[in-house]
Amino acid sequence: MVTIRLFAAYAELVGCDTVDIAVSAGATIGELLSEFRRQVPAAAPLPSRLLCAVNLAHVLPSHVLQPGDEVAILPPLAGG
Amino acid sequence: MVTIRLFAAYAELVGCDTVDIAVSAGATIGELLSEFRRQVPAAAPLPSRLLCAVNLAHVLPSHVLQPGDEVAILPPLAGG
Amino acid sequence: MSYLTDSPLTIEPLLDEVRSPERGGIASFLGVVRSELGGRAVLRLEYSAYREMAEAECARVVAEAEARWPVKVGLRHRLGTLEVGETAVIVIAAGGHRDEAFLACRQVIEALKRRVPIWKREHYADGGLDWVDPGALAPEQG
Amino acid sequence: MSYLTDSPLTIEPLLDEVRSPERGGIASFLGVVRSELGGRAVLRLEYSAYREMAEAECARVVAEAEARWPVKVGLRHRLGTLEVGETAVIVIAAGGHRDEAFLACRQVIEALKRRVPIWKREHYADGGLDWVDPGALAPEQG
Repeated sequence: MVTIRLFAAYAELVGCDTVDIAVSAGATIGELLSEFRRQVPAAAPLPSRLLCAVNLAHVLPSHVLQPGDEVAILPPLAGG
Repeated sequence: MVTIRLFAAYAELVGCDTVDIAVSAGATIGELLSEFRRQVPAAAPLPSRLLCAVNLAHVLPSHVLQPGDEVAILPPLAGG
Repeated sequence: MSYLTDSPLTIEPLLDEVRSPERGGIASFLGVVRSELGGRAVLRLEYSAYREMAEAECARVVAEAEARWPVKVGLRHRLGTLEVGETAVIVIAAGGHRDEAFLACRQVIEALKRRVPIWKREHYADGGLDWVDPGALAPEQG
Repeated sequence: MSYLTDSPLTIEPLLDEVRSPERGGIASFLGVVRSELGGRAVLRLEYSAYREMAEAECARVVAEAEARWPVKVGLRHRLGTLEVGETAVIVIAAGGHRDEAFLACRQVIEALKRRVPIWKREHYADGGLDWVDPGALAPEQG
């Protein structure tokens, strides 16, 4: 089970700040996102490419998850 | 007769803030500088290329002087 | 030390953090809430962040600039509600000479906008409210 | 309004002169008296100018930058005796976006150094005293 944190526009769209997703051990971020879209119907309006972070750093979809990772999906950044 | 203003290192070298130089009407800045070097022995240590201004603006040696012009010889600029 | 703050930003305290007798050139950038975006009149902005990651990413951005150029970098981003004209971000790069100060300052603000997880919602004069997506704007906007 | 001053420089008053709700990007540069030049320890600097021409040339430099980019430029140069660490010059360019702000700010400080008749004499820790000739230094100095 992985907990995904959501922020800003995406938290509003999905309607919550965190969602728990069941994935098998050794899954990649790309696989987690597929599961997320399947298990959470409210995620449908999200764009096809999603920016993700693991343990407070940007990662690619090929990133392999480890137990205890902090995962986040980030809406388009707009700082500054 | 043209009055030349001197500043900073050049005023120190020459030993004065202004020098009066006799030049014919219609002389250029280049001709004025030649006269300046001839009439003022203390100007000998000045470099061969001198930055000049007329009426508060940079000019080239080919600039033709008009009666009443304010002429200045500027040491290497070092603002900032 | 925190790169994020909920209080109004002023440049002098951050300048004092990076000044030193060896650093003769100090370049800085202030990002200020503009009164219009994409032709719509803006009243105020609400900035929010993934705070833990934003702090970590700001630290990486600063460390990268300080490793690449001989500069000391100061960086602060404000969160919360900002009125038009208020300062949202300040970047300062202090170096021995102006070349490295300008280059590092520019690099840090570009990296912040590209990498640090901060978001803003604009409140428009016409009553609308939108999350800002810089990628959806004209290239030179933002 | 004068571009030259005999008083200590601070950035906030000059920022206030150029800020406006349409100007979301503000780039600035501060030139600070460094503690060494060409390997010699500096105690203080004496700045002097051909004041009337320096004012006129600063006005031209600012006008040229404001004509080339959609920015408002603030510029102040201090004259007189400055201790190490004191600010000698401040350039600020405020524009709608950061591109023009950075470009205009850089352009103005480069033009000032190249064109405005200001001179400085450095007092060294070893008791020496020299007029500074930036052209005689290594290219990236000054």
